[in-house]
Amino acid sequence: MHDMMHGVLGLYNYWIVIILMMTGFYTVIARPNLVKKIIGLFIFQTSVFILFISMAKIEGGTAPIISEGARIYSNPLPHVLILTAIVVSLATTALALALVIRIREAYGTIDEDDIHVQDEAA
Amino acid sequence: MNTETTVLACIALPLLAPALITALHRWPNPRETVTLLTSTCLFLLVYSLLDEVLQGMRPTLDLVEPLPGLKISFEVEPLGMLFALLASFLWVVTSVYSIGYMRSHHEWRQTSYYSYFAVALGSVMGIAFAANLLTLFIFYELLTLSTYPLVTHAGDNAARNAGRMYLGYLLGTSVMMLSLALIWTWALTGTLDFRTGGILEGAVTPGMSGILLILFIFGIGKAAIIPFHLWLPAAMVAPTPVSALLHAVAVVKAGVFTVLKIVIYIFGVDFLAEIPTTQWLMYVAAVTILIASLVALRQDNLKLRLAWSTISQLSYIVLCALLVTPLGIVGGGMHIVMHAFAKITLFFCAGAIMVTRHKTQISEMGGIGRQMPWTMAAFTVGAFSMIGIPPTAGFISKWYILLGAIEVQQMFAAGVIILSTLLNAAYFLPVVYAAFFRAPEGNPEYEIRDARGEAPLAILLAITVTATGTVVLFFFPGLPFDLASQLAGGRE
Amino acid sequence: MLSAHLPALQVIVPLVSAPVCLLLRNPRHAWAFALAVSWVTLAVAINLAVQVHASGTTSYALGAWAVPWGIEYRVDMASVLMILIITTIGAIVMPYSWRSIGHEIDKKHLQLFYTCYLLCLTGLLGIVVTGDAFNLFVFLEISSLSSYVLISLGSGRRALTAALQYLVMGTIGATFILIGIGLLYMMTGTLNMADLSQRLPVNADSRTIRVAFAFVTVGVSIKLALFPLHLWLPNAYTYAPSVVSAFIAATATKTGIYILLRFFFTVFGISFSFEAMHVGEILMLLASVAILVTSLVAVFQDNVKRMLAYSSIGHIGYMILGIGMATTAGVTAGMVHLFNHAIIKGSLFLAMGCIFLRLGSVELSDMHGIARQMPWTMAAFVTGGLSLIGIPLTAGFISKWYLVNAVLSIGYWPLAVLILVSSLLGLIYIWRVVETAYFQMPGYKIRKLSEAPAALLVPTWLLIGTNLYFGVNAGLVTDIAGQGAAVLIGQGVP
Amino acid sequence: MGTVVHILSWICLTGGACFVLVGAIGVLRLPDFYTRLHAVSVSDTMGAGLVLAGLMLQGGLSMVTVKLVLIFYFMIFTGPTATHALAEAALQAKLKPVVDDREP
Amino acid sequence: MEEHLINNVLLGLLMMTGFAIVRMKSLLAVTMLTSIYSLLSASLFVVLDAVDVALTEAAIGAGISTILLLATVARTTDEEKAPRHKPLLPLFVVVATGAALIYGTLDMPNYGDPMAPIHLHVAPTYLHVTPEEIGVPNVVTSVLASFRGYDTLGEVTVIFTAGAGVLALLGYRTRRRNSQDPEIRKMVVLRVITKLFFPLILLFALYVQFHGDYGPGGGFQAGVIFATGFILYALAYGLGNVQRIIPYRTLRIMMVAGVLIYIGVGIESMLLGGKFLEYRILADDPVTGQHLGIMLIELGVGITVAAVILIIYYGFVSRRH
Repeated sequence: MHDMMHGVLGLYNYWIVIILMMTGFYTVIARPNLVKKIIGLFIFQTSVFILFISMAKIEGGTAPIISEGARIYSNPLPHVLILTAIVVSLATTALALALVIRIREAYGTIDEDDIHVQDEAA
Repeated sequence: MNTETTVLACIALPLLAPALITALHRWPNPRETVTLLTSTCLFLLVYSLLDEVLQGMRPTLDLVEPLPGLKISFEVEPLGMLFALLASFLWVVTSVYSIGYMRSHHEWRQTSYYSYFAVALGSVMGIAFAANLLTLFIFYELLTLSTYPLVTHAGDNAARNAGRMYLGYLLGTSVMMLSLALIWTWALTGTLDFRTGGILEGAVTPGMSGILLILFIFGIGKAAIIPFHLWLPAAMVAPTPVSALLHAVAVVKAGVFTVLKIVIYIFGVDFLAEIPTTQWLMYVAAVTILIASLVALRQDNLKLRLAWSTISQLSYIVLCALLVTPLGIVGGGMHIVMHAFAKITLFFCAGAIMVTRHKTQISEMGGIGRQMPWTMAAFTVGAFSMIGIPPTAGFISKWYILLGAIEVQQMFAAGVIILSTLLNAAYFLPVVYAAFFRAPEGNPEYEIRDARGEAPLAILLAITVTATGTVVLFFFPGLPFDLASQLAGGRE
Repeated sequence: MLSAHLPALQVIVPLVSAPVCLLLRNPRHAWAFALAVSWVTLAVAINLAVQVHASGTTSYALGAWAVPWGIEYRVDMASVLMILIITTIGAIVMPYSWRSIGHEIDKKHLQLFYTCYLLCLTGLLGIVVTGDAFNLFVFLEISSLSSYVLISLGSGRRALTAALQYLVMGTIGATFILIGIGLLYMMTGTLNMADLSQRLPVNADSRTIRVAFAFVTVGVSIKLALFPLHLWLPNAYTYAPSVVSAFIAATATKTGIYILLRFFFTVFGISFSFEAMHVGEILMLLASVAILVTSLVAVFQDNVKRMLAYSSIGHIGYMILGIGMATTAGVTAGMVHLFNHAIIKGSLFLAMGCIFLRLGSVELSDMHGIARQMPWTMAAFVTGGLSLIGIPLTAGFISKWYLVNAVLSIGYWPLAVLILVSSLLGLIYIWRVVETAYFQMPGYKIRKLSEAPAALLVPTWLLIGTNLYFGVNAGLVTDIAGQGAAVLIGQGVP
Repeated sequence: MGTVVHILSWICLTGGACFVLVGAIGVLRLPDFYTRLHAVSVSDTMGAGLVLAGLMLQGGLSMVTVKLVLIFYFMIFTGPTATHALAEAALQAKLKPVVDDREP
Repeated sequence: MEEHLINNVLLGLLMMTGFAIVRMKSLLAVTMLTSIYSLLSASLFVVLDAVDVALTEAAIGAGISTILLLATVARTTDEEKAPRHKPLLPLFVVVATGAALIYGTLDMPNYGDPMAPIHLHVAPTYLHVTPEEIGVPNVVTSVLASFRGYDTLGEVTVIFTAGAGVLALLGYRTRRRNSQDPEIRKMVVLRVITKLFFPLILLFALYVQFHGDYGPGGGFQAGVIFATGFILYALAYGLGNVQRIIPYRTLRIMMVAGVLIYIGVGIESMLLGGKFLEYRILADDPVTGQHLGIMLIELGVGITVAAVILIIYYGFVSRRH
């Protein structure tokens, strides 16, 4: 019982992060609007970053910048990985949005269902 | 030149001829000359290998080895020799016939016709000389593909549908069953070579080998065993020379030839005798014989009747193979030759009638014998040989088959053969009768106007040669007999 | 001096030339430059292959930081096979691209096209040689992003939607992989694959590791279009420029399969992947369904490129089938088919490119009797098609042969039947093209066509030639694949 | 001394917090766009300003304070500019303010 | 303790924002919420000691991404149509995935547990080795630029790819100077303030660039901030004027130059007989070498990122409505 409570206390914010991830994921796969899809991707990825960063945290640690006085530092490696991942996500978003603009110009809509209809008609 | 190059030449020559033929597509006469030359040279080449084989030598040639143990290689053994001789000789005859036929019929796309014909013959050579299953398989498929254009030569929808059926049956069976059996054999034995006495013995349990046997026999769609026989009548949309050479000799005989090869060199006669399935397959063959003959009875189109009779005659050979006795093998080997000569004669005649009289239905052929006596005489010879009436070649092979059946106490098989002989008579004699003794119907003065109308010379020449061959082989069956018996005795 | 740096050079050469290519003013120079680079890459690859073959797995510590603190390049026989595939296809496709791409996309994008092509090459090679899980993710993204762009350059608006669809699914897949890697890191504290394989067995039975495994598998499966996650592939291959279809079909999905191999065998280890997680059974099931269904779908396609795309999904199924067996024979078969299918599909798409250049369409209904006008192109297509079906004397036969034998060796003979059925279906859909191209009367539009230029035919036939060569003399490929499989399964030299 | 500063800073912080709260309530309750802009400006000038002041008191004379001062200036400039730009935009978008035209 | 409090509050806010994003139909509002979402996560990162990440997320997530989203929405449409069919399958997929993940957390080390494997295996070495071997207080920078410098190269390549891609997709059009709509011209205050802040922002960018070794910051953040300065200027004075300051060709060269600087450092170290990106042999003293290398590659990163972001911005806004 106790260690279950302890487990819950130790893990609940991972669970919240998972819920956040799933919100984004849902937006991606459920919404026909392309911009909304891409926003969903963005949320999904950002939440994954939160997962990484929260695993790097050490209770009572400080930012991993060496300075006298501080003894415990949080883990720098996930920070590095996520720095990279953030840039990757920016690149993806930019590319995706550019595609959306072109699609809008070509189809006159950014709604997946409409586009599908037009493609079937063609 | 040494034997290796000869073997290579036998296969390469017809495969390369099309290049020359296509190059000459503007000038018909040189083009046909090329065909004639190629076929003649081919025959001579094959013939030059003969006596070595008769002396018991086995010329071999290894081409490539894609995977260790998996070779493309050739070996000339008696059965293959027999088949190669037959095919190459009849190609010469057919070329002569084709020239007459195609020109008087004003067929189109003659260039591609002759090219594909040559390719088909090349693959037949490959089948005949194949030293292992893989090689045989490759050329077997090549034969199917190269004959497709010939079958669909007419180019209309009917032809194309027939072509689809043709491919569907032949490729379907071979890919689904033959190749499976082939790979399975490899997985079991680690080799695909044709070895005297077979390779499966000891490697497989009789039960599994039964399944293998079924896969092999039915996988060879070209042998046209029920229920994989329908492609043969369908293929009759082809021009008559095609039907004559390919669907009386090359393609179908390639099928039964493969059956014989597999029975002798993959299973081995002794091992086959232990397999229970053999008996059942024999029944299937018997059923095929009878049903095909019955269907043939009811065909009014002459070519179709011939096609159905071919189906039944093929099953003779399968039956022989499954009799698992030397005499049976001899009979089968000889029947390949005998039936080939007779059947090609019959097709030639059918073609001749079509060209000169534009008649395809038997019911229209009353009295045609008086207008084309020579042709119909040849037809009669062929028909007799089919039935097995001396003095024609058919008698000899049937004789051996019966001997074989009786030797192994297969009274059932013997009975089937007798019965089918009667049926043969029943569907061939009426044609002969009608041709000679029934009065021609239709416009009398039309008949009178060209009463003397025989087929073109080239056609008559070809018909004569084959018909004579049918008779000659009755008196001098020595060559096929030697080869076949050497094959049967090959195990000592 | 250079030989010490080969693993790094393999990636750096295209990486450094991509930006340079963007600076070139004249498109023709950009093309020539990209051409030269892809040939240099091929040369490097061959040297690297020789080196690895001679002295076993080679490792290169980037920045000279010791493993596991730095990033390591690690090249074994499995990677060598992939490197050879990617660079060969690249080197053959480049000469082809000038005429084809010049015809399909407008002039002012050419430099960008070649830049993106080089970036794609970089990404794929980076994935293959790296020994670091996160570095793999980064280069996966490089290759993916550049291939989205390449696809979107295709003619017609559907290229855009195809690219976006691919982008969305691809990004989801990449994010899944990222999650998986994150969980792995969380449980082990390392990102280096070798180090991971050392530390995973300690807590292999933890639920986190299992989930990590699942996420990596699903993510990669999206990237390699494993049925039923293949939805992005048909459109992407159909509407991309011909060269891109050829290049991506031949390399990208293959690289995905390589990633799968790496994670299953190197990182998680065969015992965990196939005994604890039973991934083998699942994969073989999915693969069988994929093989059957997609071959059936392909039969009913009228757009030849789309038909080839579906058949690609089926053939990916073949490879997965081989991998799923987790026997040396199976994995060897999978990798042999990896190589052969790359060559076959490459040549087929190139042939379609030739037709698209002249005809402006690859619809069957437009191709009646086209073989009269473009004999060489169609001959190439037919040869490739035969190889796709697995007719003996072609490369396709070799891989099917290995696959069926591997299947029979573990006694799953129904799978052997399945493979033959799908070969038959393959025969049918190839035949549909053959019949249309050869045995139909050409229309007026067709009669005006002329044969494709040599600039397109030569590369196409180069691939066909390779295909036939490895059909009659498969020793080289089967050796490399066999050694690669041995290394992966852990019987080979480390 | 320390305690005094401490108390002062906390007063500033709580004061700032209150202003922000008021601003937030205003944004929710006020009838139309322009009036809401007022509320926003309250929270980001006074609110943020006081909070920053409080933090400076906490930081004492150090690098932190310098940075905070910079931030303070930054906010003083940006806040009004943003609000002003918004109002301009609203005007150009022909957004009518809600006027109470009942007789008193 | 109060750390936990802030943490939970932020997580709660994040959840609210997330749900709002799913529910709302107006894309403009959703865009704003997205920006808020990423700002919230940035502050969460600060609480979680990831200051560099926070800075990056704030600059990229809340800044650039939002601008791009706005540009897109402005060029496409604001309202979102309702999906045609019930999203049952997506719902199922999402629930399944989430369940799987939660199942996976059950064996995770607890949040903030110092005994977790990741705090014991590789990372401690970074913390110990950095001071003497690299001499950079900011361990994130040292890992990013030196230990895993190759990842960072890949990252630069990714952003470069994005730049090339957007160029290929949207192309670019040069606008005449002073060619923005007269409404903005009326906003004198805005324009003056912009003029005032423009240099400050660039200055700050340089600070972030070169102070990255000691505090939070580095090439990416600097590049982004640098670009934002110009974007602000473009907003107030029109694209044409900015394109006069930094024309497209210059950007193209910058974008290439940055990557080449980075790779150049690597190749240089190769030529000096070391491995690729082995900084320590760039100078006689390894630590100085490391310093030099890190500074150079951060510079390359900054240049490329700034250039690419501006190129992307040009591409987006120079597109007709």
